[in-house]
Amino acid sequence: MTSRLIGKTPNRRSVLGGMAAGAGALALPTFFPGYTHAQSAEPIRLGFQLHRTGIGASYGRWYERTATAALNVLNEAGGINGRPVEILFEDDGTDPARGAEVFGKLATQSNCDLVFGALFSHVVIGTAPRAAEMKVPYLVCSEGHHVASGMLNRWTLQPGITDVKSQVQGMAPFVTQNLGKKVTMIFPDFAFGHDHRDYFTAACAAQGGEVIAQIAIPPTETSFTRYFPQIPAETEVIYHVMVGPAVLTFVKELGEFYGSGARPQLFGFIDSLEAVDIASPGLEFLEGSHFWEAHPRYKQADASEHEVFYRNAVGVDDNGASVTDPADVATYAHMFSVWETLFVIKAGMEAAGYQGPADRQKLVEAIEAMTAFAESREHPQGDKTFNGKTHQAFGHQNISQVQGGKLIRVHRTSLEDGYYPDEVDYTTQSF
Amino acid sequence: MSAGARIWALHLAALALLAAGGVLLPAYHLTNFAKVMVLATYAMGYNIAFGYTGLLSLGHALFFGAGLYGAGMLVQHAGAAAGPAAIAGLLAGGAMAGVVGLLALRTQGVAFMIVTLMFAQAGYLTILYNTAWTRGDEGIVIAREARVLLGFDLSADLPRYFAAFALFAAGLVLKLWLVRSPSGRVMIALRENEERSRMLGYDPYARKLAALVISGLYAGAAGAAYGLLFGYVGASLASTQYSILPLLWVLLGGAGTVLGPFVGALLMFYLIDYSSAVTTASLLVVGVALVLLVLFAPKGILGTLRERWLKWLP
Amino acid sequence: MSFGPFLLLALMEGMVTSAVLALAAVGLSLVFGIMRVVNVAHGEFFMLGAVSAWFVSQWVPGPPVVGFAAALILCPLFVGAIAALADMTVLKRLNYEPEATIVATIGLLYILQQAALSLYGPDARPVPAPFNLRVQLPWFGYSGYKIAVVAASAVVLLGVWRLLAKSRVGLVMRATQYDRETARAFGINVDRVYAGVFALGGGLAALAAVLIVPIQQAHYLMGTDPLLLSFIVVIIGGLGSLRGTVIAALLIGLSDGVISTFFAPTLAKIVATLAVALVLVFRPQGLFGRRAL
Amino acid sequence: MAAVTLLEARGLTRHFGGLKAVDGVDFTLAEGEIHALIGPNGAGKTTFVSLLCGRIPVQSGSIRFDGADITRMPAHRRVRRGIAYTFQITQVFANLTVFDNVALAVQRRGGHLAEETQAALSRVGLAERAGQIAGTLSYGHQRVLEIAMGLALQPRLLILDEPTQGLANAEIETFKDLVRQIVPETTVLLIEHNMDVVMDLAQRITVLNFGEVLATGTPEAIRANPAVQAAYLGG
Repeated sequence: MTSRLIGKTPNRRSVLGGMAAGAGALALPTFFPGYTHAQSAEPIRLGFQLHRTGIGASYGRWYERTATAALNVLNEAGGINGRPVEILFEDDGTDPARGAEVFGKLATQSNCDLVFGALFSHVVIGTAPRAAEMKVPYLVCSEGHHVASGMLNRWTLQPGITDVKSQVQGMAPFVTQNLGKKVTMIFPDFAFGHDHRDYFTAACAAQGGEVIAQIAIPPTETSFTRYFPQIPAETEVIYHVMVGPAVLTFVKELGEFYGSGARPQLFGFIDSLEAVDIASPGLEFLEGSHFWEAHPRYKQADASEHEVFYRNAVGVDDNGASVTDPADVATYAHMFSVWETLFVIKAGMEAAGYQGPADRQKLVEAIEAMTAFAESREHPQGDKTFNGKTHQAFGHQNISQVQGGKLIRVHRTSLEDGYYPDEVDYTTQSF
Repeated sequence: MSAGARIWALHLAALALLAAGGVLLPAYHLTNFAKVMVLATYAMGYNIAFGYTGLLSLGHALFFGAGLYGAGMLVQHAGAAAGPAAIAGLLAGGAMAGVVGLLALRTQGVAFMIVTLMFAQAGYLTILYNTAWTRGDEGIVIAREARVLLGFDLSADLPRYFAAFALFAAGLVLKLWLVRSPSGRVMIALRENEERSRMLGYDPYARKLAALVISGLYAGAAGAAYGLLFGYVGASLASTQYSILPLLWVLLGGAGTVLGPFVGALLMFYLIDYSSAVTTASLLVVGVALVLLVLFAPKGILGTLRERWLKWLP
Repeated sequence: MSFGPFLLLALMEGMVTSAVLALAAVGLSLVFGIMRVVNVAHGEFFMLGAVSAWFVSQWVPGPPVVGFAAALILCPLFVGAIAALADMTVLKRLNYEPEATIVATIGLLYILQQAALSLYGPDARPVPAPFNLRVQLPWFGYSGYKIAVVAASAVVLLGVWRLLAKSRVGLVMRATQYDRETARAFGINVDRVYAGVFALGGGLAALAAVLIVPIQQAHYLMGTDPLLLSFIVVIIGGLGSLRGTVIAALLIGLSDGVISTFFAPTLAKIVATLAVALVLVFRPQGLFGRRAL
Repeated sequence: MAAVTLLEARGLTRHFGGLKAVDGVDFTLAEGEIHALIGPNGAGKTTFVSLLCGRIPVQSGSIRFDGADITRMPAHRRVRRGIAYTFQITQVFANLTVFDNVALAVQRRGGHLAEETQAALSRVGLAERAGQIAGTLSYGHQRVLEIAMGLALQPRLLILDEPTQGLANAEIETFKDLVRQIVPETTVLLIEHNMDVVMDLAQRITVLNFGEVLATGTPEAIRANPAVQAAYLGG
């Protein structure tokens, strides 16, 4: 579906007529030097590869809301280079083949200047070749290591979210120092899980811990209890990272298995419970356990003003649910990447003096030249460094504990915790 | 005009139109048509097994995947060039079909459906499992440098279109020749009445195996072409969905018609592509369209045309 | 954990898987056996059952057990009605032509998935179990509700068996299965029987889903896996054989439970998948089917 | 009779569960003869010829055809050796043209497709209907088409399973002429209920009853055989 989202952006006619922009917008001419020039008032069109259907639909819905909110903020503050911005959403069915087709559709049929927004790794990897063929920038929000690993290309960048290798590596010090040294990992038996297995096992060893068992759960599994006896008795920490619609079952069954008796510490990636209420029946036993969160779902006591602004703008309440429906829980730990990516696009386009598709290469170079993003309204998750060679951003990670049915942050990693040697230098590659 | 001449004229005209499309189509549709032609080649292979020989397989994704990964792995891990990789993919599809056929063809009907489904599922799980080689569900990107055939850059719009066209045209001509040949008549006879065919002295097992291997060669070639032309090799392309899709395309276009698979694949592609312009509930559009089509053209588009008007259509 | 309890747990889990499989498959087996319709949308009826159970659990006030009881009655009726409607408006008009029904039910699958996505949303949502009982064994704890699911499954299957074998309705169905034209000649309204069988198949899928949803959550894509597994169970068991379906479900569920507990699970799944294929290769009529397919 | 044996079965047996469909049958077929197989319903006639042509596997006993042991040979290879079979229940390719039906038989043995197909059709009087879809033929024409397919194989032995069932009298006469024309190049084994046809055509008759051979002999000998009379009249 191409739903054209103009948000509260003025359309061209209203601007030419010297009118104030649409409802709620500011008096535009004051803020937009050169906006009266019809040519440059042509909107910048951004394509958004949206997981509206398919397995990623839970994420997709919130990615769309976040993008919409960010767009409103962006346009109210004057758009990009004084031009209003549009986002065109197109459903990719969370499918890599359709993803590549949607990319082409957005770039050619809808004349988008660039495409962003994809989360699922297989969609990103399936689409990236198309981006390079068409020479259209592709900014992904997927936290996969595929960008920084050098697998993709010069046109594909991930400036909005830390990659999984860095995230996992950043967890190891806290886990080994605070939860225990003998770790059992439970992960899905395909690439996403294998990344966790490989990166964490290495990082854990580097911190003096040891992964004593690796329990791989087959894809398509909907019941997990039978795997729990494989958890060695001497396990101090269970590291779990499950994805897909069956994750709630996983957590509940783990609870049933251990009951209220003694159990190892639990450390999990919130991916398991994105869009799921921590207070759901059966999840009580998570009390006291720890989760990785890129961005804390529950509003923390020390939340920054930027974080509060972002939360309000997207329409998320203090518990991480929609302000209109408390049962509608956000994919809060990931969706900030859409917001931040949009503002990286703005900064990049303005730095490159972006006029139109002819400047696409300049835009990529401008983003590659970036080195850091300060914590701000544009970057509410926190400050980040950006590695132009690997096209990858590195941010702080959070570890939260379930306390009284809420996730409370107990640790924030340093940026250095997540650094690793470069695996690629995209800037040496041709366009 | 004799029946044969009329048939060849129609199909060559269709090919000529597609060739002209390479020059006339705008960039976006050029890539779409290239993809549709590759997928239609896969579906034509499926049609040889299903539409002509009566083998309702639910495991063709295995053969498509064999071509895709056969070519992709060779490029990725052995640094092979596009030409040898394409040939490897073709052969991998045929070989896989041969192995599966040797076993699965001991069964018929629903059991055959399930056996092929299970083999394909095992293949899919194997791809997911061997992350070190395949990157599992994520899949791998085939480097652009490797996507060059006879000096043509397959990642560029026009060479890609004509590479897909060449594959499709070869597949179409071969198929048209095959189904109108005596061997094709035997395949149809097997579909219609296996016991009667046996009592005319044909070995059903061997004939069906041959049809399945040919079908697998088509699937393998299409899989290899998919990887090389579009640069992505992923497990979702070997999932059950990709076994059901060619069945759907063939049924939509008309089972047992030479052009049907192309018509079906094209229709389905643009149905999905345009439904998003109408509503966010795009699956609904697709679902309703399928139901309406089958209600009003239960033999598929070309199948219904043939039944009503064009009795000579092969 | 020592071997004995480990095996016990594997067997208990296998029993639950078997119960779920048998329930999901029995409706398919009926439709498949009597109407010879390959209903690709069967999994979506299952999904609709689970999703509608969530709605019922939201609407019905009081303790979860009340909502659950209401769902047990309302959801199968609702889904059965949808199935009957689909049969009368589409499948009947296709004259149950095998190929046309495959396309039509694929279309139905898309329609139902989109309806669930639009009305219910993309999230997996839990439905509270009617009771929360954790059975503590000396070695590990286990969900009391799961044990109840096994029992309920047995009751439902027994009911279906009685319906088919002992009642007049069952006799009419079997007559129709045996020979549609002869049944018509004997004054049986075949159209009504077919609509009824299709509704019954859909209703049983929904009933299975209501029982299962407290341990699995409702999700709009949850129908795909049960569809494939159900097909396998039905074919392995032998077409139209209720006994075969149940035994095949037990066989597959228990072996899956045990194999994936003791061996590298994904590898085990691959091997088990191939094994199922080979069983059919060498016994294509299924384990309990009498006639060749 | 200058009997060169074309086919010889020894102790041929096939049981279905408790039913002894064919039970230790010895049987010889002389080259060039028209041989009828008769017997009450359920006597095992169709099962017996199915064993001969390989549609049903033999349990015990042996079959020699043209000097070679074909007991374990699959059906399609027996056809290639020259055993053709026409089905009791008409089995033409209903969705193919009449021409294609016969062409399938001609092309298998590598004959000249168009000419020989037309020739076979002319022989049974279907030449004008070559382009018609076989399923739209009348029942009688479909039976004749089935025989044409058998003929087009140019078999050494043609097995006809109740060929005149459902045919009108005039059609039966044509059929009888046809059979007379093809011997002695082709040997004919005929299962038939119509005694007029049997007595008119057959040079020898074998009577099966309860899976066993009751009698074998010339039509006159069979007519006079008291055991046969008892089986038919008393049974």
